[in-house]
Amino acid sequence: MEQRGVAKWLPWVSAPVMLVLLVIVWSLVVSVFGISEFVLPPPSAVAASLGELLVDPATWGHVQVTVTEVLSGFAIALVLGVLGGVVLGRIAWLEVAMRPALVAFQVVPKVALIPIFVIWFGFGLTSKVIMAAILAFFPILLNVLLGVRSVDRGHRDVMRGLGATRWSTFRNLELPSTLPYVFAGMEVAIVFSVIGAIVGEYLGGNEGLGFLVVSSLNALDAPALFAVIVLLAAVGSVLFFAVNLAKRLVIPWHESVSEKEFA
Amino acid sequence: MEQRGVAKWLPWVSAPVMLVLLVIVWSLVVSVFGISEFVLPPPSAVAASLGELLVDPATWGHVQVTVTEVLSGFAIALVLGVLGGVVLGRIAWLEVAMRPALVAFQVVPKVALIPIFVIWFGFGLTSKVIMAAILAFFPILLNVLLGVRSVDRGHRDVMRGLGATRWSTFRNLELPSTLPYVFAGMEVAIVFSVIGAIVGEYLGGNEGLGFLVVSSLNALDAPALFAVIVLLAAVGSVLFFAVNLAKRLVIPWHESVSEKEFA
Amino acid sequence: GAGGGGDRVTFLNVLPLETLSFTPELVASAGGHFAREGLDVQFQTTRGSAQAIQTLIAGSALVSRIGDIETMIAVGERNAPLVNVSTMLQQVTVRMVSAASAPIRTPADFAGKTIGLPSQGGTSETTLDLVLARGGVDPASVQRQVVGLAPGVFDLVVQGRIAAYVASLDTSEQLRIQRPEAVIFNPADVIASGAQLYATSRPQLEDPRSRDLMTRYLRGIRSAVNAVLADPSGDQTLATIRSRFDFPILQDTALAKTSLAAYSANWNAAGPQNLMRTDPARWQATYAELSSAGVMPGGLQPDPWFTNELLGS
Amino acid sequence: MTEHLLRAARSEAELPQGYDEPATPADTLTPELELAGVDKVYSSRRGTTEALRGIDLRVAAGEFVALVGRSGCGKTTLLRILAGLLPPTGGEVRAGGRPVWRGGRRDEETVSRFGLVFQEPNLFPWFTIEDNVALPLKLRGVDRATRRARAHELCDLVGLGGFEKSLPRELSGGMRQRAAIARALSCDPSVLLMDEPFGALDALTRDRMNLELQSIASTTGATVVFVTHSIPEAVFLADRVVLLSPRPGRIHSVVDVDLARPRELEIDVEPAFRETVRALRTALDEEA
Amino acid sequence: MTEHLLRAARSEAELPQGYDEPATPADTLTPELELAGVDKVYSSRRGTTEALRGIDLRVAAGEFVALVGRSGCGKTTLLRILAGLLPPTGGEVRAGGRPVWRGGRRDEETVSRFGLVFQEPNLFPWFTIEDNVALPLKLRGVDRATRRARAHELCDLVGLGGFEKSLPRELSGGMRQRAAIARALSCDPSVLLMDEPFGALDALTRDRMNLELQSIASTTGATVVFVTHSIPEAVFLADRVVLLSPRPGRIHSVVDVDLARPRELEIDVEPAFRETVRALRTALDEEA
Ligand SMILES: Nc1ncnc2c1ncn2[C@@H]1O[C@H](COP(=O)(O)OP(=O)(O)OP(=O)(O)O)[C@@H](O)[C@H]1O
Ligand SMILES: Nc1ncnc2c1ncn2[C@@H]1O[C@H](COP(=O)(O)OP(=O)(O)OP(=O)(O)O)[C@@H](O)[C@H]1O
Ligand SMILES: [Mg+2]
Ligand SMILES: [Mg+2]
Repeated sequence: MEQRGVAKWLPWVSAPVMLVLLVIVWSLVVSVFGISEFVLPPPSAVAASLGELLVDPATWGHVQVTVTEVLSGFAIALVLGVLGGVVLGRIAWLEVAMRPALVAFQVVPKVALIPIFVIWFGFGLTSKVIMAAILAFFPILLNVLLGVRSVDRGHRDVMRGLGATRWSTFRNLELPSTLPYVFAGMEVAIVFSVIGAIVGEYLGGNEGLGFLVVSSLNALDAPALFAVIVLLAAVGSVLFFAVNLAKRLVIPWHESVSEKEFA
Repeated sequence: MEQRGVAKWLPWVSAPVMLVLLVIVWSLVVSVFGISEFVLPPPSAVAASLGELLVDPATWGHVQVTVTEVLSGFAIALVLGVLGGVVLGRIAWLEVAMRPALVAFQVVPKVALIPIFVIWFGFGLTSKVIMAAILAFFPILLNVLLGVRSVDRGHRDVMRGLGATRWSTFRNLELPSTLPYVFAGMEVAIVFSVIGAIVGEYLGGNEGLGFLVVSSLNALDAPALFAVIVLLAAVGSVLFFAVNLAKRLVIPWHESVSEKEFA
Repeated sequence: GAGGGGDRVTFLNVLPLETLSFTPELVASAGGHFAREGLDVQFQTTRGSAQAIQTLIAGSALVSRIGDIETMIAVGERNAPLVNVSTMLQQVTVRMVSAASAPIRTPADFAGKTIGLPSQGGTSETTLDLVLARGGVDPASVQRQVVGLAPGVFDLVVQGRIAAYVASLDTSEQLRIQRPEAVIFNPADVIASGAQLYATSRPQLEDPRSRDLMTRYLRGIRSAVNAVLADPSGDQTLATIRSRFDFPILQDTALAKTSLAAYSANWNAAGPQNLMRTDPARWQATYAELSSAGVMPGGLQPDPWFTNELLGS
Repeated sequence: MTEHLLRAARSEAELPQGYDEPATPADTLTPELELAGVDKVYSSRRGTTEALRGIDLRVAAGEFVALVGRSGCGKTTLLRILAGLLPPTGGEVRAGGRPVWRGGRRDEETVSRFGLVFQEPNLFPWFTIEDNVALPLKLRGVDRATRRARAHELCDLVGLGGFEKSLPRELSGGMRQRAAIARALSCDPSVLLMDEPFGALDALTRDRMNLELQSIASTTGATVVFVTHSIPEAVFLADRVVLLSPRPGRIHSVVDVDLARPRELEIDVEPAFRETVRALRTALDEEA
Repeated sequence: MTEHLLRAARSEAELPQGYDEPATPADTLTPELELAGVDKVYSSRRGTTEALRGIDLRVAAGEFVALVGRSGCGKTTLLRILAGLLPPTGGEVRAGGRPVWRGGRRDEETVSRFGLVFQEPNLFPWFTIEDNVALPLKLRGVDRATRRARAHELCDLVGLGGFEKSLPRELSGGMRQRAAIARALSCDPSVLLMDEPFGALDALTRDRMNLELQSIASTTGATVVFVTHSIPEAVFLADRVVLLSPRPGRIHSVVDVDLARPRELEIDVEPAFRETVRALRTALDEEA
C-alpha cells in the first residue's frame, strides 16, 4: 500500500531532485575541470539557449517531425517485431534459418544505405521512419521470442487440451503472457527509435531535432547544441514514460508492475 | 529429438541458402531497377573487393580493433546492466527515481559528447568502448529488471523462508531465473555494441571497421564500401552467435533453448 | 604518425587522411620532414571541423587544418580562442557537381534548384550561400538537402532528385574521370572565401612550448611542400607517399597526378610569396564577403585572427 | 473375495479387438476411449525413463473409470496420452473410434470434446476467475452474457460464489483447483479427464464435489477417467477402478465396482463398498 | 464426548499471558510459536478479504499441532504468518519469545531455524533434485560432499532414490512434493511448518511419510505445525488439532489428542482415535 503511494509521488520529486543534482555536478565539472564552454557550456548558458529555443515556433515544428518519425518507426517495429517474434517463436526451424539474416541486417551501417533509401523512398520522412523502425525492431523481436518460448507449459496444455486454434491460443494465452516481455522490449525500442530517427536526420533531410543538433554543432553553437540535447532528452523521456504508462494500464496483473507484498 | 537434430544442422544449410538468395535478389535489384553501381554495386564487384580486403593484413588489424571495442563495451554493459538491473529490480523506489536519468542518458546524441570523451579519455579505444557500452547497457538493464521482477513468488518464498542472505538469493534464485532474460538482453546488446563501436569509429580515430566505412565512403569506392559492410555483418553475426551459444550452454533448462515436447 | 621518439604533436584531420588533400602532411610524414624537426606527429580523424575546433580549444590536440569560413565564424561570432597560423590552400576546395543534362555553371543557375549538402549548417552550406550572394540569387529560393557522403550521391543528380551537390576537390576530380556527364562548378571563380588554414588555440599559441611545437610543425610542412613543388612531374612525391601509405587514388597514377597538380596550383594561388602565408588583403576580402552575405556580423576587425609570425623567419 | 473382484489386466487385453475395422461412433460396442499396447518412454539428457509399458485399456461411452496407483507410477502420463497432450512412443490411442494421433499430428476435432483437469490448476493469471472458467466457452464463440451466466452457475457449483471477479493469485490453493474443475465442466464435455482434481480439498468440500461430479456424469452421460490417490473416492465414483503398478507403469488389475447409482456418501458403511476398498488396498500393498 | 474433547478457542485465549515480559528461550513456559490477536486482511483492487480474525495460538517447543479447516478458511495464510512470510495486519507473532516482525522488518535469525513445505513444491527448475534438496545446506555453507550425502539420504527417505540427478520437470506431481519435503528436512530445522505436504500422495506413500514424519519429529524434538485436509492424518500425527472456521478465519476449536507415541498405522482402529476423528468431523460439519 505504502509502496504504491511512494511509486506515485516519487518521480515527481526525484526527477526535479536529479535535475538539480545534474545541474550542480555539471556546473562543478565545467568550473573544476576548466572545460571550455565550446565543449561543455555552463548550465546557465544552456538554459538561456533553451529559453530561446522554446519560444521559437520553428522548434515545435522540428519536435513534431521527430516525434512523427519516432512513433511511425516504433509502430512499424512493434507490429513486425510482435508478428515476427510470434511466428519465429513457434516455428523453431524458421528462427534458426532467419537469425543470420536478422543479425546481419542489424549491424549493417545505415549510413551506407542512405542513397538507396533516398532513391527508393525520397527525402521525406520515410527514410528516417525506416531507420527508427530498424533500430527498434530487434529488441522487440528478441523479447517476443523469449516471451513466446517462456509460456508456461501447463498453460499451453490447457489451450491444447481445449483444441484451441492458433489464433485463440495467441489471443488468450501467448499475447497476455508475452505482454510483459513485449513491454520490456518496447521500452528499449522506443528509446532506440528516438536514436534511429535522430541518426536518420543527421544523415539526410533538413527537419527534426537531429537536424537541429547537426546545425548547431556545425555552427559551433555549444549552448544551442546542449539546449537541443535537453529538449531531445525530454522528448525521449516523455515517449518512454508513455510506453511505461501503457504497460501499467495493459498488464496490471504482472509482477513487474504490481507492488510487492512487502519490501 | 528430431527437432534438436534439425536445429543443429539447419543454420549450416540455411545461412548459405539465404546468402545465395540474397545475392540473387541483389543482382536482380541492380539489373532490374537499373541501380547505378555507385549506389549499389553488383555482388560480383563487391565479392572482388571483399577478396582484396580479406588478403590485406591491415584489414584484420581493423577487425581486431573493432572486436576489442565491441567486446570491452559489451562486457562493461553486461556487468553494469546486470548489477543495475538487480539493484533497481529490488529497490523499486530507486528505479522510479533513476528512470528519467537513464532514459535521458540513452537518447542524448553521442556525437555531442565526443569532444568531452576525447578530453577525458583521449583518442584511443576508450571513447569507442564507452559508446559500445552505452548502447548495450540499456537492453540488458531493462531485461534484467524484467527478469528480477518476474521471479516466481513461490520460489522467492522458499528463499525467504530459509532466511537466505541477499547474496545467496541472488546466486541461487535471481541469477538463474533471470538468466534467460539476461541472455535475451545480451543478444540485443551485442548487436548494439557493434553499432555503438562503429558509430564511435565514424566520429573519430583512424582504426576499425567504422573507419574503413568512412574512408571508403570518402574514396567514393562503392564496392569497397559494401565489402566492408559484408565483413561487418559477418563479424556482428559471429559475435551474436557466440552469445547465442553461451546461452545454450549456460541455461540448458530453459524452454527458450530446450526443444519442445512435440512441434 | 612518424616514428622515432620526437615531441608528440596531434594533428586533427577532418576527413580521413587518405586523400591527396593531405599531401603536405603525407609527404612530411613519409618523407621524414617532421622527424627532422624532432616531431612525432599523430594524425587523428575527427567528424567535421566543428569537432576539430572544439578539440583544439579543449587543448586535446595542437593543430588542425580547417576552412577560413568556419574559423572566422568561430572567432568572430562565437569568440572562440582560435588563431590562423598559416594558410595552406589559398582557394576554395569544394566544388558544385551537376549533370550535363541540367548543368550549373554560374551562380544564377542555382536559382530555384535543390542542392545536396554533405551536412547541414557547415562550410559547404556557407560556401553555397556566398556563391548565391555573389550571383544575387535569393538564398530562400534554393532548397538544401542533406545527402551525406556516399559514392552514389551523384546518381541522385543523374536521377534529377537534386540539381547539384557540394563535393570535395578529390571527389570532383574523380567524377570528372569516372562520370563524363558530371559538370563541375568551381566557386573560386566567384568568391574569395574557402581557403584552408592551419589553426591552433590561442592559449597554445601563447604557451612558449606549444608555440615552438607549432612552429616546428609548420616548418616540417613547408619543407614537404617545397619538396612537392620541386617535383612538377609528381613521380617523386607519389613514390614518397606510397612508401608509407596505400589508398585507392594512389593506384591510379594519372588521376593522382591531376589531383596533385590541382592542389599545388591552389597552394600557390595567391602567389609564391604567399605560400603558407595568410594574405591580409584576402583575409579582409573573405571577411567582407561573409559579413555582406549575412553569414556573420559586420564591423569586426579580423586582423588579430591570424598571424604569419611563426613562419616569418 | 479379492479374486472375485480382481480381473487381471490380461483378460482385458484378451477382449475381442476390432481396432482395424472402422466403427461408427453410434456403435455402442465402439469404446469411447481406447489404448492399445501403449508405451511411453521419456528421454532426457540423463537417460530414459520408461513411464508406461503395454497399456491396453478400453473405456465405454458413459463409463466412469478411476485410475489409482503409487505416486510416480504413470497416472498423469496415461491421462495426458489419452488427452492427446503427449504422443505415446508405441501403441495406438483412439477416441470415438478415431486415432488421436495421425502421423505425428493430433486430431484436434476429437480432442476438443474433452474436458481436462490437470494436477495443477493452471489458471491464467491475467483472467479473473469468471473469465478463466468461461475460457472454453469463449473459444467456442459463445457470447459474453451466456458465458458470464454459465461461469456464475459453475462458480456456485464448486463453492466459489462471490469470487468471480477475483484474480487467481487472490485464491487459496484449493479454491484454484475448484476453479480449474469449473473450467473443465463449462463446455459440457462428453469426455472428462481429471488428474487428482480433489487432491487439495478438505474432506467436506471433497465429499460435496464427489456428489456433484457423480450427478454431472450421470446427467450428461459423460465418459470420465479420473485419477485419484484416494481409494474410497475411486470406489465411490467409479464403475471400474484401474490399478497401475509402477516402474514401468503397467495395469496391475482392474476392479469392477458393483454398487447401485446414485450413490450416497453413507455408502461407505456398506459391506460391498468396504470390501472393494479393502481388496484394492491389498492389491496396492502387495504390488508394492 | 464432543464437549470433553473440544476446548473452546476462548479458553486458549484466557491462558495467562506473558507477552510483555521478556522470557528466556530456555524457559519451558515460553511457547516456541505464539500468535496473539492476529488479524489478516488482504486488499486488492477489487476490495478486501478478511482472511483471519483474532487468532490466538501458542505452540510449545516440541509440540505437534495440526491445522484443519475448509478450503479457503485461512490455513495457508496462518502458516505464512507464522513463517514470517506475510506480515499480519494486526496482532503479534513471536517465535522463541522474540517478535518475528519488528517495525515492518522480519527477524531473519528466528526464521532461519524453520523448515517450510509449501502447498506447491516450488522446486527450482535449474537445480537437480539433489541440489534442490540440499539447498538449505548450501545456504548454511555446508561442503559439497556432505550436502550430497545428506541429499541422497533424504531422497531415499522420501522414496526418490535414483532420481537425485533428475530435473524437477522430469518428476511426477507427487514426486516433486516429496522432494520439497526432503528439502525442508535437510537442515534439521527446529520448527517445521508444513502446508498440506502429503496432499498429492497416494495412500500408501502417505502412510509411510506419516510414520517418517512422526519419527523425525520425536527424534529431533522439532516443533511442527502441519496443515492438512485429512482429519485422520491430523489425529494420527498431532498432539493438538486446531480447527479453523472460514470467512473470516477464526479458531473454532482445539482438540487434544491423547494417544500414546509412537503411534502405529493400526491405531486407526482404536476407539480413542476413532472418537477424536468423529468429534472433529462433527465440529467441521456443524461449523459449515
Ligand atoms: N494474495 C491474496 N489476495 C487476496 N486474497 C487472498 C490472497 N491469498 C488468499 N486470499 C484469500 O484468503 C482466504 C484464505 O486463503 P488461504 O490460502 O489461507 O486458504 P487455505 O485455508 O489455505 O485454503 P486451501 O485449503 O484451499 O489451501 C481465501 O478466501 C482467499 O481468497
Ligand atoms: N517430462 C518428463 N521427463 C522425464 N521423465 C518424466 C517426465 N514426466 C514424468 N516422468 C517420469 O515418468 C514417471 C511417471 O510420471 P507421472 O507424472 O505419470 O506419475 P503419476 O502417476 O502421475 O504420479 P503422481 O501421483 O505423483 O502425480 C515418473 O517416474 C516420472 O519421473
Ligand atoms: Mg500425476
Ligand atoms: Mg492453502
